[in-house]
Amino acid sequence: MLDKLRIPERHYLHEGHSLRSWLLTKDHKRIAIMYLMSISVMFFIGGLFAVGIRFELATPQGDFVTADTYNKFFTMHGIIMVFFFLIPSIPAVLGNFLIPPMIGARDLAFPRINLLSLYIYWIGGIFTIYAMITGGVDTGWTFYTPYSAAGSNSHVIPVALGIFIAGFSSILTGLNFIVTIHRMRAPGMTWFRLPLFVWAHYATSLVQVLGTPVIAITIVMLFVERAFGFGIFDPARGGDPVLFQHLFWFYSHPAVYIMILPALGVTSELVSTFSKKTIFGYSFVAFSSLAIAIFGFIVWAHHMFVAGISTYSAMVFSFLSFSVAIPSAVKVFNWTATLYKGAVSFETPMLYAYGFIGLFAIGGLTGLFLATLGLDIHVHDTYFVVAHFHYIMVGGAIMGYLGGLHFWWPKITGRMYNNFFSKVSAIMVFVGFNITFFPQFVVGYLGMPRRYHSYPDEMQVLNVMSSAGATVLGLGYVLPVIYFLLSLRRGRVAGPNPWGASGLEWQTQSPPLTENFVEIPIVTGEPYEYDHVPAKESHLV
Amino acid sequence: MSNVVAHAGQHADSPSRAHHRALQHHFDTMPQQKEAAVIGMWVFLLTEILFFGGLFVAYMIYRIWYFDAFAEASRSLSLFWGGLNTAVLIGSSLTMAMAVRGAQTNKRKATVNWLILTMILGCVFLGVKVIEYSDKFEHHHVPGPNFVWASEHAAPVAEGGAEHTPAPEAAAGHRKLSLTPSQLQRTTQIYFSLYFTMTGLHALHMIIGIGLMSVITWMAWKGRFDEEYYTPVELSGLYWHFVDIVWIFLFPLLYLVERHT
Amino acid sequence: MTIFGIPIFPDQASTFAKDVDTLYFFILTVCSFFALTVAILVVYFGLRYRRKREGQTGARIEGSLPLELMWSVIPTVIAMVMFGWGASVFYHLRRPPDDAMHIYAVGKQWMWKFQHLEGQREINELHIPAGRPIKVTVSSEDVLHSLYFPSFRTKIDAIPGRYTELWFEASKPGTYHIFCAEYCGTNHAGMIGSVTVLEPQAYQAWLQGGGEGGTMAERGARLFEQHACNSCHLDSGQGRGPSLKNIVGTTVELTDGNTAVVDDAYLRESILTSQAKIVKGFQPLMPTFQGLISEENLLALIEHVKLMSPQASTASGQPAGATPSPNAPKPPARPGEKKQ
Amino acid sequence: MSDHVSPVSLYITIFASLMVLTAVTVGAAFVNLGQFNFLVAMLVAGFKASLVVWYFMHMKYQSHLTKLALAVGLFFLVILLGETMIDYASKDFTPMPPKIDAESEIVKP
Repeated sequence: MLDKLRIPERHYLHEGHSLRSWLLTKDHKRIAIMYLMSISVMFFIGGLFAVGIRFELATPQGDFVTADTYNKFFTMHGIIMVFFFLIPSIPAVLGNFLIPPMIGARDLAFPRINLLSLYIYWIGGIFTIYAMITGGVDTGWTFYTPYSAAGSNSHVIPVALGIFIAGFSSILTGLNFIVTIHRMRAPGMTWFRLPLFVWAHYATSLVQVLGTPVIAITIVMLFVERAFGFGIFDPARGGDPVLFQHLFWFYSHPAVYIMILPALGVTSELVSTFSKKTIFGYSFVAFSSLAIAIFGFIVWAHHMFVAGISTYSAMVFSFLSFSVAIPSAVKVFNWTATLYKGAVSFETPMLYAYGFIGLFAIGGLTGLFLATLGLDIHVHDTYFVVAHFHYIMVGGAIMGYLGGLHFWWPKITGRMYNNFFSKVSAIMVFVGFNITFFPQFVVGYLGMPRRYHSYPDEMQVLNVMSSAGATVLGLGYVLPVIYFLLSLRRGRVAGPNPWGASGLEWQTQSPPLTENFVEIPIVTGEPYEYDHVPAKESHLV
Repeated sequence: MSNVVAHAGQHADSPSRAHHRALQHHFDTMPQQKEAAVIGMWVFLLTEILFFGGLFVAYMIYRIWYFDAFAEASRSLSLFWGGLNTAVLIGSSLTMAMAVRGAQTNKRKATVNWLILTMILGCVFLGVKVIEYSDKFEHHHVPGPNFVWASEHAAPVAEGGAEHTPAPEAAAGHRKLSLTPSQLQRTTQIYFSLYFTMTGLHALHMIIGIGLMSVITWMAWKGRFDEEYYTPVELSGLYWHFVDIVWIFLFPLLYLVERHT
Repeated sequence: MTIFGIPIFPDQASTFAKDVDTLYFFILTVCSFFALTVAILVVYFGLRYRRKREGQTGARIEGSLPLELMWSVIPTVIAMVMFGWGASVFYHLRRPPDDAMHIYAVGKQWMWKFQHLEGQREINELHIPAGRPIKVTVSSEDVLHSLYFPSFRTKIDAIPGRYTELWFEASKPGTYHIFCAEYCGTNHAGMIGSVTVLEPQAYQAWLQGGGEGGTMAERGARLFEQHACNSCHLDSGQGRGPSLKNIVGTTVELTDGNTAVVDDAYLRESILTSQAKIVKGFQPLMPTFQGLISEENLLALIEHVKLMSPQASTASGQPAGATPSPNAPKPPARPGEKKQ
Repeated sequence: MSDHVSPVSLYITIFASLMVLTAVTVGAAFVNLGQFNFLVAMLVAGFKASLVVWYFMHMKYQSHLTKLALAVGLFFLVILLGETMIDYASKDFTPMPPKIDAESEIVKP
């Protein structure tokens, strides 16, 4: 008979219930929870715009909303999803919560800066939501000049300010992680005993710290040009709009690696835990995260092959862009090899990991189409590109985020969510996603351009399929909110290690103490040792 | 990379260690805390390097494309004020270094005095910038609709057919231009846009630096630092030296584009 | 190609559409192969090594260097093949043949303005002959646009203040879409049009019909007089400006010693910024016409000057069978048209 | 135990050399070196910056990690500058700023 598991008396959620104790906390776990709530709200708002877009595209004529409103829909969908959900999602929630316990530290290196990063995120969010409510912005999330500088008469400056501020929140999170991983590991926790989740976040922090300032300066230049009439990108005064694209994409391509790298880290953890087998080729998977982060910085102009850059530089960037595909392929092959001769169980997190591997593989491979010069001329700025980055962002980053949330939810709250409905939601998300975005590859190659609210009639069937899939996907996302909230009250007590995982964070109580460990552990074993771990899966049916 | 976590199993509450009041609970020893703070500051300075780096990229490209406009506009800046500002800022770097040294050697009064001297030099720098900016406003050299650029090459702009006056042959000693007066009128605006963005951003960083230092001075006055805990002084010093380095690059780029005629 | 009436593949209406599509199918097959292998392996391993009893752990396999090298080197090789093939198709797409027919496209907020050499101007409509390489020089008057012919598999951004160009050779007569692929504001979705590919004869018939305001070269000649260019640029060369007869394609000696080839860019520069390059032996007297001449008139003037040097005009793509314009000076010999 | 305290004389010499180098860079600007003017200005500025970093910012006594961090930052700055230059160097085009205003034919939107 399983001894009755009880939620421990003292843990970080019982350290004070007043609003003050939450808003002025220095505990990285509470900050992670507040981030979780904030980005879920942002995800919901971004999702609303996505629904608006899919309704509009159900009919060839643009008759659901006016053209201007549709432009604001896809712009706000892009801005909120990219800057306010995808970039902070895994690092700020799962990274904040788990990196200290995973490396055996009591907290991040700079707790106050961590709280400051949350407040900066809120201020940036408020600016953007204010601009959205009072009129929105219609320049697309890429803000290309000269339209964003002179052509558009929407709220470009408030939204640009919101992104500028939110960028610092990302920088501070990255800075915190780098110093913590370097200087606050428990004794014995060498670099090659770090969990791959930590490696992925180290690579992400490198990109956050080195990339975000460049978009900050690009926004400053856009701001001075639009507000004071300076002429940096103004073609009438000799300025060059292509220079804006260079500076913008120098950050924005590495930004897509900020979004996907943490999900790669989560998937490495899930695959290893649920096949009860050490990850295959640990050092290769670890270094491939670093390789993706570094190569991510040298390839940005594959977004500009048709933007008038020279033929020679297009070839250079196309050649370099293929270098980024190799580490991603190495990761996918290593996960597949991990499953070989493992003891694979199909819990909900593992379903999300499976979904991730499938969709990330398709997303990554379609990246090869876009890096190939001859094809990019045809498919650039069409729905082929939209499908590609949604496969990476929604199929990869969000599946990884949900997988990680389902995996560490027992550790965060101490309770287990409903097993059946969580599996249903995983399958719904996977199926809904594919129906939504696979037709977009086809309609993209047909030539349907991006950001169109009306399209030729012959493309209607594919768009209607996509809109239908979007509803299934939307429902698939609502389900987790329900059973996660229900689990807070009626969920089974999960105990310290419900999945029999091998990480350091699973050896503390759940929910953990404020200072994570009573006694800082001395690490001796390899990162993914499952033999000695008490495989007490209390809920295995 | 040496990752020696100077830790050796100590715990915050072990009696043997004299526990410094400024040691935070999640660090084990003061050197670990200080080194983490310094690394954190340097990582932040990385972001500042890339922040100004974006502006340098724009400057480099437009300098190559419109070298004549850059050369001519750069000559319109007064070398005296620029040179004086550089000297003032290097001086303030020295006083800042002395202030950090004062904090290291636990001399409270010296630290406060040096910090105040640094702030004064900072204000002098900003004063000189105000003088230069006002001169720009007078000559309508601020980019925008009412920007006027009387090219020193163009013959005095006669009424009406300004365009049709015969192209100015090279003024004494100046080399042949590749841009016409009307193009100069437009592309010098790019120079001045970059000039105001770069120096404006630098001045903004100076103001933040001076604000930061006034807080540090107050803390030093309260005696919060000693030779074991002077990290805030060290970090504001790092920040101030960085702002000085940015000016060390800005000065030749903006003022000395082409001074030899 | 359509399935149940749904078009799932665009028409191949230009000569290199086939090359782009073969490249597409090559990468599609390679990627599908890898995606399927991973999917099958993942599902098979998952089911085959299902956890049977509680507490069962996987085999202790750390990794294997040869396997890692294999799936690093092989994808790199495949990637290089894709890059090489893609780069060669791209190089072909981005180098217009010399004898291409010239069309000018100017993107303006939410319309495409096309202009043929013969003077025809079309908005959001384009009529072109099949079987001839056509070079479209693209520019924009306000914000970024992107001229996109999906059926020809090519697009190029229209950047204000600059000329970019694309080329294609329409192979299949019919009507195909024109899109604007770079977001340009409120009615970006309305900035579409249709390109009609006609048989050469039908194109000639269309040419006769349209073409208001005479050919471009005729308008050029009128502008030549209107701006008093002929007061300095005498054919005899004794005027204050160099003679423009037969100078297109030649290299001229400049006052500051180096030389310049007289081509479109040189002519355009000499008109807009006349001080930049002065031919040896002449004073820099020519005023600049910057802002006094619109883009269309500028192009017409350049065409006129090119007509004044017939033997070089074939290189600049004289359209097949252009009707000799009545009042322009009759070029002595009509070069033999390029037979299709 | 506190970090390395540098002697005052060191700071004075560094300050003096920085002032001399400023004079050098201003002087060099008045000499017509053609293309190399810019290179000389950047070398002098780079040397001055490294003096400030090495001595004033105590980089000399910091851990390897701090030195590595600065190197990584400069490396990515070089990537940003270098790869943008690859494009602009291979583009044989200087945009001719057409005069777009009310009178000219190319009318603003």
